[in-house]
Amino acid sequence: MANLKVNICGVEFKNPVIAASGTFGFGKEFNEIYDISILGGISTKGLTLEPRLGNPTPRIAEGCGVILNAVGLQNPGLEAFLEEDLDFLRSKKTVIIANVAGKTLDDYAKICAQMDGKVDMIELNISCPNVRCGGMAFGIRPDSVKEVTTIAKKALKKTPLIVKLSPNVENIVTNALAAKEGGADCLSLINTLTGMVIDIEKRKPLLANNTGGVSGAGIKPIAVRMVAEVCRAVDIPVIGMGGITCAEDALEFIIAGARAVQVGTANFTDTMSMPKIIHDLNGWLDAHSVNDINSLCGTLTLN
Amino acid sequence: MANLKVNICGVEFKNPVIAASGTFGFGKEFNEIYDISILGGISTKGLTLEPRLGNPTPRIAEGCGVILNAVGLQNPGLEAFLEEDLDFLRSKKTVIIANVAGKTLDDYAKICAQMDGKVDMIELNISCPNVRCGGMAFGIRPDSVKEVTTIAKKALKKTPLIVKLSPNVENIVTNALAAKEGGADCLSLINTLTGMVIDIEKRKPLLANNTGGVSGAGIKPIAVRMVAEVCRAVDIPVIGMGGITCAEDALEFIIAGARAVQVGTANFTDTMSMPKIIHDLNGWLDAHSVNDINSLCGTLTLN
Amino acid sequence: MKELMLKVLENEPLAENLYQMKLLLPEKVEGISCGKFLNISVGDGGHLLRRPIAICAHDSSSVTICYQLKGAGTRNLSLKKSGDILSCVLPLGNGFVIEEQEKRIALIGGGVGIFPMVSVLHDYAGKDKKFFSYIGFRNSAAICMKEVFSERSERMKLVTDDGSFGEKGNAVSAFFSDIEICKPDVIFACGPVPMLRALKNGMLERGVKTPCYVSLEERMGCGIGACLVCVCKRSGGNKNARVCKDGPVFEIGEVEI
Amino acid sequence: MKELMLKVLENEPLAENLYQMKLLLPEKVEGISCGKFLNISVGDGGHLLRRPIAICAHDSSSVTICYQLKGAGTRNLSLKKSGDILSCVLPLGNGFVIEEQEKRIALIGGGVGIFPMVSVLHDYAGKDKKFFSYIGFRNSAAICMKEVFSERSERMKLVTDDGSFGEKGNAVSAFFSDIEICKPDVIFACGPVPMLRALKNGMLERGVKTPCYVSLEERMGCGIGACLVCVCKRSGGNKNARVCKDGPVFEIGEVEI
Ligand SMILES: Cc1cc2nc3c(=O)[nH]c(=O)nc-3n(C[C@H](O)[C@H](O)[C@H](O)COP(=O)(O)OP(=O)(O)OC[C@H]3O[C@@H](n4cnc5c(N)ncnc54)[C@H](O)[C@@H]3O)c2cc1C
Ligand SMILES: Cc1cc2nc3c(=O)[nH]c(=O)nc-3n(C[C@H](O)[C@H](O)[C@H](O)COP(=O)(O)OP(=O)(O)OC[C@H]3O[C@@H](n4cnc5c(N)ncnc54)[C@H](O)[C@@H]3O)c2cc1C
Ligand SMILES: Cc1cc2nc3c(=O)[nH]c(=O)nc-3n(C[C@H](O)[C@H](O)[C@H](O)COP(=O)(O)O)c2cc1C
Ligand SMILES: Cc1cc2nc3c(=O)[nH]c(=O)nc-3n(C[C@H](O)[C@H](O)[C@H](O)COP(=O)(O)O)c2cc1C
Ligand code: FES
Ligand code: FES
Repeated sequence: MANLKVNICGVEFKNPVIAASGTFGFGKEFNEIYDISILGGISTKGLTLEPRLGNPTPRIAEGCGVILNAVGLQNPGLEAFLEEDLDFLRSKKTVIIANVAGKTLDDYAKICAQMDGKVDMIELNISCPNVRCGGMAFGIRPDSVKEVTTIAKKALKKTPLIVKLSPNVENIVTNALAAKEGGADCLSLINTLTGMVIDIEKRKPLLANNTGGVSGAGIKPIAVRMVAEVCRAVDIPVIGMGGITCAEDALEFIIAGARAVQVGTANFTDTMSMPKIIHDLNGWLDAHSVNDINSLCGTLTLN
Repeated sequence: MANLKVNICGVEFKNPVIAASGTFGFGKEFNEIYDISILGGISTKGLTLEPRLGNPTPRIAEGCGVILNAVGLQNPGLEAFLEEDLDFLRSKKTVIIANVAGKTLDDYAKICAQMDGKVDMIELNISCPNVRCGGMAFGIRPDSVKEVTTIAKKALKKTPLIVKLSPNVENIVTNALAAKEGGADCLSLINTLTGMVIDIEKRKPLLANNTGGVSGAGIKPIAVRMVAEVCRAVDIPVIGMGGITCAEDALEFIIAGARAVQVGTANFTDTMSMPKIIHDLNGWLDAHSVNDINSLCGTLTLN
Repeated sequence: MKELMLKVLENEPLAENLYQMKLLLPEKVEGISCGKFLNISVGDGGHLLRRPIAICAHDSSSVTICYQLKGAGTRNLSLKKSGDILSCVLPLGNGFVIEEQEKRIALIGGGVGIFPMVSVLHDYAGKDKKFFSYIGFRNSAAICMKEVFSERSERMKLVTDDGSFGEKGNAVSAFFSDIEICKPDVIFACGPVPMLRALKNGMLERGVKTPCYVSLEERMGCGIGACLVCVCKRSGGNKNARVCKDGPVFEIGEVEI
Repeated sequence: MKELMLKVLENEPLAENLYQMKLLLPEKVEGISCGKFLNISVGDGGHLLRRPIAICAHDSSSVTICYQLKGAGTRNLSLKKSGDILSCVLPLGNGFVIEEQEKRIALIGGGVGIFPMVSVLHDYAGKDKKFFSYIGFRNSAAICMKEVFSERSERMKLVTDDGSFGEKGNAVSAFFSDIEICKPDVIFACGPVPMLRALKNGMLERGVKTPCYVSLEERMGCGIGACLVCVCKRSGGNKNARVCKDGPVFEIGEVEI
């Protein structure tokens, strides 16, 4: 039994395996399949101040080794989350990360202020269209990454701030540095890549939203590359994700420098994937006589 | 038998299926498997002024639904190509696109000047590190995209110029417009995304080059999205590629607005994939009573 | 609900482009009943999403499904041989329930929508219920399960879109033209959206107030209610329902169709 | 070379982590011979690259390969049952050729490198050649094909890395300690790079001038010579050779190892 515990910004995780935002709801449904208290943590579905209905359906499509989603931030809103879902999550004694989003800087400030101290960490989803920037996401240009991070950080007195980076950029390191300058305590990456699937019979995009976010096993090499780049450039902790399916995938991210990982799409392919990853991480560490998973973090050397 | 002929910048293609640069050499080897004269065209392995040995091995790795390559422009050089390979290609009566690359603007000018009039089209690979820009590829920033295009175009009196766009950018439309302003007659996209696979036993990147270019079926939704975006923004012809495996995939790109497509990685998975795609395109058009493939081009309507 | 490895016992063509697959349950699984579904991994590394398929029949040790060849996933399923193993999540969804006082049940099924209806017939066999079945197929080549319906129903009407077998028409029109004979206490329906819409509109027009439950389809992510991918709109429009968890069976007035 | 759909005739465990698969050729295929390889699709939508595997034996209607379980691709292959169909490109590469005047042939094989040596034994059976085989395995559990070597060789030395069977040692040291008895006209070798390097250095040190051919491995893209993925350096360093097309068999002095 190797040590799987990791500590990020003073928050202790049982193990480095965290459910990725949007694929795990608020944990209730997966808890009908296995006891979710075994997880390192859970990042909630993206929360906004007000309830949202999200996009029209179809909201999901498939490629080879990837999926596309355009759920569009359907969520019950901050208040309903605090009243109806938080207690259940708390009872599970796993790290609770509230994934939050907004349309305006003010939205981000407000939701952070209201969340402060109520969850273990806040994860800023900055891939949403920024109304002020003509619909371009907050997470694309370094200046707006820094701005939204600064605003969020100011609103948080107690809860550490994770900024989740978008991969649809020229240079993710620039944005990582911008988030750090804005006061991010931690970074998580990658969010989804933008893609489209066309229904050739209808000559229309298959997703009602036209485009969707590409995730799943196929994006892993892109995600690993970005995590490795960011980990070499910043000294704040990084949570890695993108296409993780098995313990070996998780180890690629950890070796690249991630303190912990999130698992998203794999929860669909295999509802038991996170328990298996935790189990197999343990097995791998034992088989390789590694006592502590933290000792692998950032051990990547380049050729 | 529907019409599969397409005309791009005055060059007539038997059909819109072109072998993608770097996956098909100069055609000789695939011609041992099938008669390559059935192809719409062939984009050669990237050519440089001088011969190049490329990167150390391993040069290839695999992900789910994708591959990564880091061949690094191994090629016999312009002269050897003209002397040893061009005649064979010419004898095949398929459109010959010379994919060319360089380290400096001057390289691009020279190779274009020497190629002018000798092949049917020139495809500018601008994903190579630009020595003047501190190693960042020519194809990343709009200003350098425009600059290298202008230089190449100036050197070409007879042969139409295709500029091949990199997907590792914030906004591919900006670069498409920059290439057009620089004088591109046609655009092709997408080149590979940058990725990394880590060998967790060795704690090193698996590719000797550390990073590699991600291609194959898994990137198709990203490629289709970018092609659709570019086709809506520019009025010069576009050649689409990225993950095409079957006729239906090719049709997604054509409906999105591409006049023709290139097929790369699928040649590895299935050496017969291009003949099959051509055959099945025909079958699909007939089954759908479409007389001319050109009538499908750009018929995408958004939801 | 559970994720289990099920062994293929049989996988045979049933009609044109249609297969029937019987799967062995390796252990007792609670809660399997009519109208619920399985979420099946097609067992190909390139397909990350499971395929939702209705339960057509079940006993204590097996589940039977019937599926139409549509795309790559169902084609993959059709290649499975007996002995092959498929990862399935089951049972999912709420299913059809007949209340004690409901004695006369109208079953309306179109295309692959007939299979959940078959599961109702199986589950309530010998339970003092009278079934009136209205089933529609594209054409004669698509017809299947005819015997199950005719044997277990008080009355059955089989129609085809092109009239190549039985009357020309669809299951809904067959039902409405028979409604005075059928006089249902409850209506169950499954089929393409236009069919369900015709049912809803027809009931409104005719002022039919009989409780009516329909089974919906949506593309799914998780299949268990966590990802909010598979929603439909609750009537009124201010709330969504999840087809995989709150459905797939909804009271026809409860959701927008 | 051709891309063909080959039917699996047999696929059985051969030793620890090692399988033997016999594939049916649907038609006559020209040019199959020892030292060449197949490029096999592992038949899983997620794996885009084929796996190169040496020809171990062949006749007019079948090809036999032996493969070690290494990663997901070979694991997938090991799950194939007889009757399954695999897409293969074959025959690929140049192969081993024994010249008329070469009568005494040393075969040096380590690990899965023994299989191309087996194919040499098969191809030149009854052809007035004398084989001297030096084969090395990790340990006793990995041993296979021992009988083929002992029956068809003038002399065989089997060694293991850990001494759990036969002498402790590697195939190259076994060869050098036997070289005065063997006195080869030509040497064929296949195995891990360190083994081939030891062979090259040992020959240089000992001044052995016997023609020596080695079979190399490289990760491949196309497998047919078009993509320049699988190169090794020609000695001198100013040119590359393609393992899939110019090789996999090279004269030992011709390439950097
Ligand atoms: C609750 C439920 C029960 C179903 N029961 C049956 C049944 O008993 N028999 C049957 O033949 N079909 C049934 N379907 C439809 C079946 O799920 C699809 O036909 C199947 O997923 C198509 O997969 P494919 O890979 O062949 O097609 P593709 O079009 O290649 O599938 C691509 C993606 O779209 C999804 N998809 C495509 N069509 C549908 C659809 N109509 N509904 C939901 N997702 C879809 C697939 O699951 C997959 O994720 C049911 C659907 C639902 C939601
Ligand atoms: C010409 C040639 C002949 C070979 N003959 C045999 C044989 O007879 N028996 C046998 O057991 N093995 C043989 N190999 C090695 C065999 O190709 C690899 O073990 C196999 O590809 C591993 O695939 P995998 O999916 O299990 O492993 P993974 O490591 O998951 O494979 C990932 C990728 O790397 C490639 N790869 C991994 N290891 C090697 C390797 N050693 N050589 C080339 N590519 C590799 C795979 O083909 C695949 O593209 C041969 C290799 C070559 C080049
Ligand atoms: C259905 C779905 C919904 C998602 N919703 C959110 C979200 O609300 N907020 C967010 O930050 N990321 C969201 N994501 C992105 C994931 O958290 C994750 O960054 C991405 O899917 C890559 O990881 P994966 O490949 O393991 O899925 C969503 C992903 C999926 C598939
Ligand atoms: C092995 C390999 C070598 C490549 N070499 C080149 C090259 O020399 N020049 C170039 O412009 N693109 C090169 N590419 C990129 C392809 O031409 C194509 O843009 C990319 O692979 C996406 O298409 P695909 O998914 O069909 O492979 C190469 C791709 C591969 C896989
Ligand atoms: S598919 Fe995830 S909520 Fe229904
Ligand atoms: S694998 Fe393509 S040249 Fe050898």
